[in-house]
Amino acid sequence: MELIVSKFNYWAYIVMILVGLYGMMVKRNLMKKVIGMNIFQWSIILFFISIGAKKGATVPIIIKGTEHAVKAADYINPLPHVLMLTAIVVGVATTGIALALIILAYRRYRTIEEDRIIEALKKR
Amino acid sequence: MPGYITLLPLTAIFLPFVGAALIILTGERKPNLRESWTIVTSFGTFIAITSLIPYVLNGQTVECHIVEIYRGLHLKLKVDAFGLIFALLSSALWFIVSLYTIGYMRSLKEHNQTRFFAAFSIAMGGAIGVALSADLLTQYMFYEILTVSTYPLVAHKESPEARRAGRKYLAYLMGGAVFILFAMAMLYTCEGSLDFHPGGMIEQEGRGQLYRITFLSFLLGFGTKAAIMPLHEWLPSAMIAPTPVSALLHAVAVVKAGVFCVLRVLLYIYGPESLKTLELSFALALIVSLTIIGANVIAITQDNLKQRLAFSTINNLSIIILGALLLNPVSTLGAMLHLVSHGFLKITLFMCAGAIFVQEGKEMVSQMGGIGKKMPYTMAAFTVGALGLIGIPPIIGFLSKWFLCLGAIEVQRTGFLLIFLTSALLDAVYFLPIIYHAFFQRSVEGANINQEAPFLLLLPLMGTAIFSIVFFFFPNFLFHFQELADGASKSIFEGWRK
Amino acid sequence: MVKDPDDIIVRTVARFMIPIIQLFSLYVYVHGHISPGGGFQGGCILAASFILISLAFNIGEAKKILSGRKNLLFIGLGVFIYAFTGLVPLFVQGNFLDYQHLSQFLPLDPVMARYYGVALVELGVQITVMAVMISLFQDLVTAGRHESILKDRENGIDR
Amino acid sequence: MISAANILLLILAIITAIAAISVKDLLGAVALLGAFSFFMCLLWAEMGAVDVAFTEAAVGAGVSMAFFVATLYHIARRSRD
Amino acid sequence: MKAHWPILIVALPLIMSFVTFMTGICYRAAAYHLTVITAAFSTFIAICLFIQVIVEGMTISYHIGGWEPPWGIEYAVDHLNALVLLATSLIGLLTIIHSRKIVAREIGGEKTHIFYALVLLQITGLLGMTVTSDVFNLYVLLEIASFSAYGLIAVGRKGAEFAALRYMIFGTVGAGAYLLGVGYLYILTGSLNMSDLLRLLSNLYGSPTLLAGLLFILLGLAIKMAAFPLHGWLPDAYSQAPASTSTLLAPLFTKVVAYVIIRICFTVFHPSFALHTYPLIPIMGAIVGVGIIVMGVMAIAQSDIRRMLCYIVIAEVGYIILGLAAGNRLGMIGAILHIVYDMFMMALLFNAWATIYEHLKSSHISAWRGISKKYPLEVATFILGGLSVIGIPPFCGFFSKWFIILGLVEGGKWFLLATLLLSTLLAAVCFFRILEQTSLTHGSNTMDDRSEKKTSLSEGVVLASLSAFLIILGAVSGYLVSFIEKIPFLGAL
Amino acid sequence: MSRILGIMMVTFFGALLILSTVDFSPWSDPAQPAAVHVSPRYIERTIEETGIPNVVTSVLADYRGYDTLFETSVIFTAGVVVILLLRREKKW
Repeated sequence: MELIVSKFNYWAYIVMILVGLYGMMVKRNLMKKVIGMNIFQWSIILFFISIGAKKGATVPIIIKGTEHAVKAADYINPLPHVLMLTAIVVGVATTGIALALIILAYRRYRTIEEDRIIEALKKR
Repeated sequence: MPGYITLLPLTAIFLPFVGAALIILTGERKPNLRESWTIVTSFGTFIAITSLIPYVLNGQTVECHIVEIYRGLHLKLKVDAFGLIFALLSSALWFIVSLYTIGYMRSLKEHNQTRFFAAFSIAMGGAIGVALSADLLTQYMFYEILTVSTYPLVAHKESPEARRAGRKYLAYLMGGAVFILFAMAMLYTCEGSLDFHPGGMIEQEGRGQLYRITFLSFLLGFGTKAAIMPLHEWLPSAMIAPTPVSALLHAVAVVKAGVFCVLRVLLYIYGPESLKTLELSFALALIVSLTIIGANVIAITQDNLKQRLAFSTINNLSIIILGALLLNPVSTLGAMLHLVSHGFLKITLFMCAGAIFVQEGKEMVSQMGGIGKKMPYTMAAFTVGALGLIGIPPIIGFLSKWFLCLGAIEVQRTGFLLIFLTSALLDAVYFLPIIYHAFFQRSVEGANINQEAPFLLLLPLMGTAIFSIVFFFFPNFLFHFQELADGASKSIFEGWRK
Repeated sequence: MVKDPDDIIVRTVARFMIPIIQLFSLYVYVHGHISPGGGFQGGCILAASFILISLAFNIGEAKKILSGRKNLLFIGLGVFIYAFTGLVPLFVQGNFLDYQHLSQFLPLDPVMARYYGVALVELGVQITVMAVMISLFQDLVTAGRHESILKDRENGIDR
Repeated sequence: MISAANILLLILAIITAIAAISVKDLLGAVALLGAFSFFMCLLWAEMGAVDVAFTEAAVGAGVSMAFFVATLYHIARRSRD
Repeated sequence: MKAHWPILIVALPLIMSFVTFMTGICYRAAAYHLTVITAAFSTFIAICLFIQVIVEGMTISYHIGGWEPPWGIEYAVDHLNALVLLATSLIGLLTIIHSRKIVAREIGGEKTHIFYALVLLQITGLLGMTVTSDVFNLYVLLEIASFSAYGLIAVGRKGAEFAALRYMIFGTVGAGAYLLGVGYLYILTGSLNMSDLLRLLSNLYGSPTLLAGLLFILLGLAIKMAAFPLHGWLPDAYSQAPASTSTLLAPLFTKVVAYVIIRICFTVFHPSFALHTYPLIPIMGAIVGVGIIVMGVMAIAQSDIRRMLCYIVIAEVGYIILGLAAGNRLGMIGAILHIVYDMFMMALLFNAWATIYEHLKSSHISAWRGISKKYPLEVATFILGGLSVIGIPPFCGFFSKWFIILGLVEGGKWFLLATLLLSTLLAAVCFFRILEQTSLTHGSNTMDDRSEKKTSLSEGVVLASLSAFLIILGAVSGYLVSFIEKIPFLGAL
Repeated sequence: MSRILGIMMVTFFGALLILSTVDFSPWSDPAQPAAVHVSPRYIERTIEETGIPNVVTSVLADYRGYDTLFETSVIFTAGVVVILLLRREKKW
């Protein structure tokens, strides 16, 4: 019980990652796959942000007037945030390309169900 | 020893490859030029190799490092007596065969001659490379070149049957190559080197089982090419190829390279002493003896002349290996000499078979009644070759078999002596009827006109026949085969590492 | 969204909102140094204003403000500004992206050179993000057929 | 220790995530994804990652949703699973 | 400029890709020339770096932005990646030159500049992955390379967009797994720099988190490099892609990711961690060992030659893992050698394939019957590449395989050795079948003289030089091995 | 087939994730390694080294500006890929 509560954050993101992964790997609708992909990526981002969290610290913007006595312990670790900004951008880019591919696939097969597309491909 | 000498083995190996490149570049447009490349390069190779004889006879070895791959792993060439014997044999026969090939291919107007000549050249380069390499890695390299370049030759006819024969050939030899690779890796891991050393290079104390496995795997590898009995299946199938290819396969390069490699492994990697202590020599000798008898028995049943010759080859290869396995200097000398004598005699027989095919279109022994009257010179040469292989003087075949038998007596292995003698007897059983048919039976067509083969075909086969008689009287004529073989076997049995 | 939303309220609100959104994006970019925000967010918001134009009016309207070719140029230009800013210090013995060496070109001390160097690259990010987001949206919403859809509209075909 | 608000947000996020991949109507799924992204955004803001939260608000709720909806315009809206 | 080579080799293709894109808006014809010049310059820099590494004999480190390593991003060129850089950029250059006509036909005049911009981004990504020494930067570069790969693949034949989408979903899982692994490493150490991580991780080797981190990284990279059970995306993606794309991607991408595995497993972690403490690499080797057999059989079963080559690519990448799994110096040398050699072999095979495909417009094996008379050079080079893959000695493929075999024998990994030898035979079946079809069978006359297109000079030169490389690389493998032996972590084995 | 593979992969992933979480340092611990090794310098010296109070911006665009260059390139790539795939226009 103690294990579950003290790391609730981590358990929660594990569930989210698995939900996303399930959507990507098992769902047959391509759109669902892309939605799962987004959930997957955002859960990883959540994980990274959780790394950065620091008890008793504030947002990593230096408060005016304290420039000469900045203590690292007062501010949240900014590095994961930076990394995750990049990851978000990668996520958007992935989404954009994936959606374009879905439009193309739909144009060709008139469906976005994976198994139907595979059938259509086999028939050729 | 002047410095340029070290370049000679390199030249000898690279000339055929250069020749192949020139042949491909010349192509089908200028057949005369293309064929003169073959002759020029084969002659050049021959000269390069013969000019090495004096140095080797003096007891020197000519070494040439190409590149070091890793500690103890080199690509390097070395000319020792045994290697030189094989190199001399194959380069000399290549020159002769190339004349014959040109005649044969032109008479039959074969297709794709450029590919044929180029692959032939590359195969010869591979064979000479096998002869002159100084360690297993280099030898393996040329061995594989030989294998791959022979494949298009075997399947040259491009008929489904030829392709099947080619596939079989490749399947056997590539499968074998994998075993060689494995055995080489084992050997290198144990010894840290792959160099040949007369009298063996391994130290097998405490690793007996390991070396037995390695030996088995070497045998499975090189044994395929040497056509030891359960692995011989590809050789009769490959008879579908044009006759010059058969000559190449049997007498000059391919199976000879297999036997050569087996002998290298037996005498230069393992060495007589290790073979004895590991109890390998006797086991292998039994397999080989079975091959000798089995191949002969099968040969008797074959009606196709080329098939019969193929099984005769399997028999003779095993005789060579058995000679080396008796592990004494005399029989080893005999084995090396038999390498030469079988080369000259078998090539004569094949060229005769090819000439008959070109002239009469006949392949079956039963159809050849009275052919001796139509083609007297060809059949005379054939007689020389057949008698030589049986072991009747005054032909070189007698000489080599004599030494083999002497060796068997010396080590008091009467069983193996009997094997040699039986095999000679069986040889007679399947060769003599051919000769009898040819000369003393009525021709089916009944025409007694002299219809001799074209000059370009006749010259080489007469040449080899004459040579094999000359070698009986002067075994050291021109090539010093006997001296070289003597030196090689002495170095093996005196040159223990310890 | 490609259909003409004949809704006067949407259009009026959009007309009113768009300049505010654009101003806000500029604010986000400029204030990125001292508060949350920066080139990426600014670029997204700027793109959102164009998306809003496309939604409220149509793509043609958005293209009147920022033509397709210009947008393409901006896609490359933004990253090029970034990368080129990084390349400049190489000419004065600095390392790649070492903005403090910009002080040799600009009347600034090294720390301030870093400050403005960051501003410069953020500008590059903003331009590219804006242009890419606009182009992505337009391509997705028309499935790549900008022109034919606009032509259809002129001919009164409702797709 | 984690605050109650945090736990609530996490649970909501999980629920919306599961809903987003199981709803058969794709537009609904996309809307739920938007909600998920919004909860994420709140979570990050709560953890002090204001920049990331801001970006997520601009991207997840804004541009990304616009892309999804724009795509849905061209394809079948129902999903079989 | 000499000091800036490590960054220029990556930054230059990057910037030039933007420039190519922008000039292409007005003037499309320049795209090809800009790309070739850039690739040539990258190759030049790679040669210079290679020489510099030989001369100085130590790691060349470059601090981007002037920030010292654990804080800023570091680029480092050592003996390991100088070699991979050289091979990657050289093959990139040759392939771009080779595929000029093919691109013009497949992509069409309007979008060639975009295609070339993506090609440059691909090269940027691959070179960057090779040279970077920061685990997160590696992630971003991996994504750059992957994204451009998705785009390059999706413009291909019918079915390409679906293949690309599947590739993308697999790839995203892979990249996500890699990112998670990096997150674990970051949690444990707080650092992202590779050499810093090596130092910090050394007293954490018992932690399950660390194990999971490495597992995630390996999982992610295994997906990206199409290691056996996770290879599902590759055959579709590469065989549906345009010919010009598969010639670029197939030789490079998987091999560079294999290099990344070596870099992570043996320079971020102590070499013994993934080999002995937790035998991750040996386990992976065992799985891949089964895989190369399966892939060999699959390759034989294909009737489309490009698809067959795709399975060969997977099998060949498997050899690299086998070499690593041997867990000793010889196997490692073999694996590194194989990365470089396999790039060249695959480049030759795919380029020769693309040339023939351009002429015949068909990749089906029956269409290749008896074509060697018409296209002797192309078929000959294709066969040469095949012989090298099988491991016929004078060609380079033999030497890398030989070292892997030595490593496996020394390490006593008999099962892996057996799979390797067996897969050699399977490869032999594949290529000799093609040799038989193309050269030892009479061609059907139906397709004769339909396409009278000639292979252009530049294509011929590329093919000839690639086949020359196979022999030259085989001949100099001794020197390459002594170069590879200077890699620092090999000393720890 | 691919469905089973997918479920297996999800299970594997989940097991791995749970295994790894066991010895995380407690959430938001100020003394965890991630908080004390590299990042303090960014916070403490951003003002004197770059003059930017928003540490995220200074790390994003300066300390790790190279990542951001590639981040932007990723966006560029995405835009370019979509143009390459989708856009069907005669003149741009």
